[in-house]
Amino acid sequence: MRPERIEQLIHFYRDMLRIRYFEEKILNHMLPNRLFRGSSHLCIGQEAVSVGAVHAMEEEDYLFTTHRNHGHTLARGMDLEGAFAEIMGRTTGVCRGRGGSMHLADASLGILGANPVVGSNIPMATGAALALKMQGRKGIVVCFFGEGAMNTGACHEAFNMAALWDLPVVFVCENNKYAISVAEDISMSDHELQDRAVGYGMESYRLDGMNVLEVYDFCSATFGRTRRTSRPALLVFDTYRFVGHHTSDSERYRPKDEAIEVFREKDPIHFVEREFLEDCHVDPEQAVDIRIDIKQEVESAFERALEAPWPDPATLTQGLWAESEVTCGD
Amino acid sequence: MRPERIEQLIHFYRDMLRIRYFEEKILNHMLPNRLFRGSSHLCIGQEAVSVGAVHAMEEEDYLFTTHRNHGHTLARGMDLEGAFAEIMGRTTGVCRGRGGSMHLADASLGILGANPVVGSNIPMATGAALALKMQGRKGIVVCFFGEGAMNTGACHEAFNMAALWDLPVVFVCENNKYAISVAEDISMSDHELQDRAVGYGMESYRLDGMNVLEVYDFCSATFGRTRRTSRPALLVFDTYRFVGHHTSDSERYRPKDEAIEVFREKDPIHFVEREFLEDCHVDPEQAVDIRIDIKQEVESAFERALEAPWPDPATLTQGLWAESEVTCGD
Amino acid sequence: MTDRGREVVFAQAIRTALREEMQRDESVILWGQDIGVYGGVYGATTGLQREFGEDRVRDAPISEMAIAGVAVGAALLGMRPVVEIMYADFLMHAADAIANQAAKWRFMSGGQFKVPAVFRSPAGGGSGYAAQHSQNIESWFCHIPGLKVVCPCMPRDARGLLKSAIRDDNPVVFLEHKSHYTYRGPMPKEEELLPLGKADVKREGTDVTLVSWSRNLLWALEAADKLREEGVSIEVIDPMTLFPLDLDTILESLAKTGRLVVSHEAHAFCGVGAEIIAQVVEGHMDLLKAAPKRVSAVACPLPYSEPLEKAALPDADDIAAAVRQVVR
Amino acid sequence: MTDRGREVVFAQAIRTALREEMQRDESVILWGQDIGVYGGVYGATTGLQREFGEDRVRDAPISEMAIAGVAVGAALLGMRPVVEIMYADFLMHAADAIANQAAKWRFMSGGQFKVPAVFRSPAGGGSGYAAQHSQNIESWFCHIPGLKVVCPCMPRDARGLLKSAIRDDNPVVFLEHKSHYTYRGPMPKEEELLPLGKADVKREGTDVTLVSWSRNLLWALEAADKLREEGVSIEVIDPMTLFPLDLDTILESLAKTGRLVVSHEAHAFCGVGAEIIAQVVEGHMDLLKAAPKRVSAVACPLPYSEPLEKAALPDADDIAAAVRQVVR
Ligand SMILES: Cc1ncc(C[n+]2csc(CCOP(=O)(O)OP(=O)(O)O)c2C)c(N)n1
Ligand SMILES: Cc1ncc(C[n+]2csc(CCOP(=O)(O)OP(=O)(O)O)c2C)c(N)n1
Ligand SMILES: [Mg+2]
Ligand SMILES: [Mg+2]
Repeated sequence: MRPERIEQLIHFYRDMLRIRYFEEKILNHMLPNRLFRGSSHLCIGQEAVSVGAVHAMEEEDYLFTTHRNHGHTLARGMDLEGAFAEIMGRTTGVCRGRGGSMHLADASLGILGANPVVGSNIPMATGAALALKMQGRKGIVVCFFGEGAMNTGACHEAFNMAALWDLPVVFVCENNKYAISVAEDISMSDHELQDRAVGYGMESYRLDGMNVLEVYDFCSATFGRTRRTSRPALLVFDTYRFVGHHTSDSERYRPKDEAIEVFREKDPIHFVEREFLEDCHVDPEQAVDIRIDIKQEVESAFERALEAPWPDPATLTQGLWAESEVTCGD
Repeated sequence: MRPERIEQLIHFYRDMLRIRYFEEKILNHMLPNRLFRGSSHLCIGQEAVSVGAVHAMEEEDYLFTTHRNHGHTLARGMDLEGAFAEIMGRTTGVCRGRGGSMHLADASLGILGANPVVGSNIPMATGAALALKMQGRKGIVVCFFGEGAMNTGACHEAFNMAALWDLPVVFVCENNKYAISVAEDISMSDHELQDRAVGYGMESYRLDGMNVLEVYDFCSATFGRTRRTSRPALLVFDTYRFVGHHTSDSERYRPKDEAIEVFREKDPIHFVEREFLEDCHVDPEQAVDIRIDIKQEVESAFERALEAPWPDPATLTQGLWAESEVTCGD
Repeated sequence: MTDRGREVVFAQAIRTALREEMQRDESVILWGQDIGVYGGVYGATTGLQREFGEDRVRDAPISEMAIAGVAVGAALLGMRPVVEIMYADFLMHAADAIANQAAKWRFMSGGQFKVPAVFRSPAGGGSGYAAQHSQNIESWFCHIPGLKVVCPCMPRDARGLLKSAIRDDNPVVFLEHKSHYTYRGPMPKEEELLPLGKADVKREGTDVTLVSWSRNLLWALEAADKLREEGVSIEVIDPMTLFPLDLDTILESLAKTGRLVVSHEAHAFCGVGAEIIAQVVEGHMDLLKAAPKRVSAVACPLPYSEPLEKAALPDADDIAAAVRQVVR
Repeated sequence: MTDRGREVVFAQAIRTALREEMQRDESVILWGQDIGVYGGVYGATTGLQREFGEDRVRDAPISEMAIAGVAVGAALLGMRPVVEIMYADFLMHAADAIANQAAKWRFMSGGQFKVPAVFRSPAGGGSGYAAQHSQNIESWFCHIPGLKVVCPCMPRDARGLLKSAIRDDNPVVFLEHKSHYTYRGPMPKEEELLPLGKADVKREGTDVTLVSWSRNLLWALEAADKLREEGVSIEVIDPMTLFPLDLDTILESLAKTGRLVVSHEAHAFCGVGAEIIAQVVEGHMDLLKAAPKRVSAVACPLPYSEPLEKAALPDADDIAAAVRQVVR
C-alpha cells in the first residue's frame, strides 16, 4: 500500500473511532444517566459507510441525512461538543437545542439537515441538487437513508425527478437489514434494492458497506461521475446495525446472537485494524495511541458539553420566522 | 376464425361503439349545450383497452378506475341512462348526482369507483384485493390508471405492498402518451414503463392497446394467472387519446395533426372493422346495423336521462354518514 | 356500572379493545409499522400477532400512503382494518387516503359504499421527540366532513371508544397520546362500549366549565384540584370524541357555570378550542358571564430541549391561571 | 395610490406577479404540472416558459410530494421556488413537505436555514368539480406554526401579495380560487407590493363587521350592497393573509360596529372563522353587542350536481341572512 493510502486509512480509522466512541458515550453513559430525551439512533456497525462516503465528498458538496445521522455529521466534521450539547438539549448545541439527536444540522459544513421523517429527505436533497445545478455551482448533494426509506412514495417520486431532470445527487442507501423491527423480507417484495433504480433508468450499484476503503473508492468514482455528468446515481451499501434501532429497542425481532455474530465477523473498525493495519505494518502501538487520543477527544468534548447552559425559555420562539427583507410600497 | 371468436368480436365491437357514441354525445352535444359541469375526460381512442380488459374479468372481480372512466364502467355494464344522468347531475344518476363524470361507481357491478386523484386508486385497489384474499373469495381486482399515475408515490407504495403480500390485483396502465399536456418524456426519466415493476419483482408486460382481441387475450391469461397464484401483475398498454385531456383542453401541447394521424392509422374501432370484420367476412350491412342499433340505444338512454329530475337540495347531506349498528351499553 | 375493574395502562386498554374486537369479528385486521413481533413502538399491539397470526396482524413497509389507502380499499369490501400510523405527524403522508378518500367515498358514490376503517396514531409531545414527532393535528381531521375523530385520555374510555370506532361504519381517526401509554387507570373486566359523540363529565363543578381531552385532560384535572383549594369549583368535561362534538354537554355545564376555558395541547390557531368557543358564542353567548379562554401550546414547532418544550406546552399552572382570569 | 390601472382577470394578476419577480430575481423558479406550454390549467403561467425557458419554468410529473419537497430543498440553497399544486385538494399529498418540513426546517435547525418557497394552489368549489377538486383547506396550514397563508380575492391584491410572498424568506401557502381566475378587477400598471399580514377594509360601514376572503368576499360585498338598501351599513374586511392574521383591523372595526359576521367557503368546523371569533371573544368580548355568526359551507363533501352544490356553498343571501340576525 502506498504511503498516502496508509495515511488515508489512518485518517478513516480515526474518524470511525470518533463516531464509535461518540455513540458509545450515548449508549453507555448518557442513556443510563438520562442525559438525553426522546430517542437516539446509533450507527454502531455502519461507520464505514459514513466515513467512506463522506470523505469522498468535496468541500462544496452538501449532505442530507436521517434520524441515524451521527456517522454522517461527525465524518463531515461536525463539532463534537456542539453535537453532544445538541443531544443534551443545551443552548450551545449545533441547533441551539431545538433539534436534538434526530435533527443534527450544520449549514457551515454543508450539512443541510437530518430528517427523521423517513424518506422525506430524498426530495429535499433532490431540490438542493436542482439549486446547485441552476446556480451553476460545481457541488453535488449526497443523500443518505436506510433501506426502509426505499418503500416511501417520496423516494420514488424524487428518484424519478432526479433522473428526469439530470440532477447532481447521489442517493446512498445503507441497508442495515432492519427498519426498526422490520426486516427486508417483511417489507420489500424484492431484495435486490439496487433494482429499484431500474425503472428510472438511473445508474445503481450494490456494494459491501463494511470495508471503508471500498466504500470510499466507489463513492469517489460515483460522486466524480455525477459531478461531471450531473446524472444521479443510487448506491446500496450492505451493512448492519449492531445495536438496537434506538436507545430503547427491545431487539425482540432478531435472534439473540445475530448481532454478536455479525459483529465478530464484520465490525468495520476491527476490519480496518485486522485487514489493513496488519497488512500495512502499522505499529500496533500507533493504533492504541490513536484510540486513546480519540477517546480523550470525545471525553473532553462531552465534559464541556455537559457544562453548557440550558436554553432560556424566554428565547422559545426565537428563530422561528425569518426576517424578510420585503419593503412594501406606499 | 372460429364462430365463437367472431361472436366475441362482434360483442366487443358493440361495446366499443357504445362507449364511443356515449362520449361523442358528451363531446358534441352535452358540451356545447352545457349539460354537464366541471370537466369530463373522454377515452375516445382507448376503447380497446377498456373493452378487452374488462371482458377478461369475471363476474366476481372488482374494478377501480380514474377520472377517465367511461370506457371501463360502460364495458362493465354500467347502465347508460344512469351514467348519463350522473354526468348531468340528476338524481337518477348512478351516484345520485353526487359524483359526476369523474366519480362513476356501481357497487352492484363491482365497480368500486373512479378516483380522479391520480394514483390514489392504486392503494385502494390493492386493499380491495387484500380483502378478497383474506375472505377467501376467488375474485381479483383490476385497477386502471394512466401512465402519468406511475409517477405518484401512491403507485410505488402500493406496487410494493401488492407484490409483498401476494395480492390478487392486476394493474392496467393505459399509456395514452400524455398526462394532460405532459408527454412521457417530460415526466418520466425512463420510458420503458413496464420496467417500473422490476424493483418489486412483479411480473409486467408492455402491449399494443389498439387491438381489442390482443388486449382481451393477454388480459385473460394474466387475470387467470393472478386468480390462480394471487400474484399481482402490471400490464402497460400503448394507446392514444384522440381528443383533448378533458372537454376544455386547448391541445396546444401536441402537433395539430398528431391526433388525426394516429386516429387514421390506429383508431381501435376502425381497426376492428377493417382487420377483423373484413377478414371474418362479416356482412358489412351487419356492421351498419350494429352501429345504428347502438347509436339508438345511446340516444334513447340520453333522452331518458335528460328527463330525470334534479336532486332535491333538502337531501344534500343524505348518505354522508353510514348508519352504524353499534349499540352502546347504558 | 359498579365494577371499576383493575388498573391498567393506556396501552393495555387499546390492546384489550383490539383483542376483543378481533375475537368477536374476523373482519377486524391490523397493519402498521412494527406492530407484529415488536408489538408497536408503544406496545399497543403486543402479543396480537402471536394470537391472531401474521395474516390478521401485519407489519407494514414505511408507506403511509399505502397503509392508509389499502385500508380504505379493504374497508370497501367489508373488512374492518385498524391501521397504525406510527406517529400522528406522518398522518400528513396519509392525508389523501384519509381525508380525500375515506371521508368522501361514501358520499361521492351516493351512499353505495361504507368505509369502516380506523386510523390509529400516537400524537402529542412531552417526551423530547421534537418538532416532527410531537404534533397534535386533530383539528385537521375534524375539519373534513366524513370523518369521526376520537382523542381519549382515560384507559377505560380508550377501550370503550376504540371498540365503538371499530364497529362504526364510518372512517374514524383515533388519536392516542404518545407520552400517555403508561398512564394507569381503572378498566372494567367486562366488555364495555362507549358511544362516539358523547362527552363525559370528569369532575362536577359549579364555577367554571373546563373542557380538555387527551393527555392534556390530566393537567385540567390537576388544575381543578388545585383550584378547589382556592375555593373555585370546576366542572371538567372530556369530549372524548371531537367530531361529532357533544356541544350539549358543554352547554348544560355552561348553564350552571357561565364560564368557559378550553385547553388542548394542539396549537390554538384553528384548533378545536377555537371551534368550541365559536359554537358556544354563536348560539349561546347569553350563557357566558365572562370571556372564554383557551390554553394551548405556544405557536412554534415543538423544540427538543426540555426547558423549551416545557415552556411550549400547556400545563396545570397555565390552565389554573386561565381559570383564575375567567372567574375574576 | 391614484392609478387604479387597467382591468385584468385574476389569472393575469398572478401571471404579472410571477413575471415581474422572475425578471427581477433569477432565483425565482417555477414548476408544477402543466405549467409550461399549457400555461397551467387555469392559465396562471401562460407564456412564462416561453419567456424564461424550460429551466426556470418546468412541467412536473404527477408527484406532489416531490414537487413540494424539491421546492423545500431548493429553497434551502437560496432559490425561490414558486410551485403550483394543480388543486388544493392535492396539497394533502404535499402536506408533509409543506407542514412537516418547510414549516419547521428553520426552527429545528436553531435558525440556520431559510425556506423561501411559495406553494400556489387553486382551491374552492362552485364549478362542479365535486368533492375531491373543490376543497378549501386554508385552516390546515394556518394551524401549523412556520407557514404564512394567503387567500387573495381582488386581482390587484393577488399580484401585490404574491410578490411579497415570493420575496418573503418564510414558506407561504398561497391559495387562489379556481372559479375566480376570470374575475376582473383593476390592477395598477406600476409595480406594487402589499405586505403579508395586513388586512384591507374593502367597504367602510358602521353597523356590522363582515370578514371574508377569497372568492367568497364577492358574496360578502354583494350582501353588503343588498343590505345597504335595507339601511344596514356594513364594513367589509378582507384579511387577505390568514396567517399571520391582522386582528387589529378587525378589532378597530368592531369598536365601531360591535357586530361580527365571518364568512368563508371552507367548512365551519375548525375553519379560520372559528379562529377569528375565538380571538375576538377571548380578548375583546366587551366589543360585541351581539353574538357573532359564521356563514360557510354545509358540512358535507361538495356534491357535483348544480342544485346540490349551490345548496352546499354559502352565497350572498346566506350572508345577508346572518347579518340580519346579528343586527336584529
Ligand atoms: C414517514 C415515517 N414513517 C415511520 C417512521 C418511524 N420510523 C423511524 S425510523 C424507522 C425505520 C427506518 O428504517 P431505515 O430507513 O431502514 O433506516 P434505519 O433506521 O435502519 O437506519 C421508522 C419506521 C418515520 N420516522 N417516518
Ligand atoms: C394527485 C393528482 N395530481 C394532479 C391531478 C390533475 N390531473 C388530472 S388528470 C391528470 C393527468 C393524468 O394523466 P394519466 O395518469 O396519464 O391519465 P390520463 O389522463 O392520460 O388518462 C392530472 C395531472 C390529479 N387529478 N391528481
Ligand atoms: Mg434500515
Ligand atoms: Mg396519460
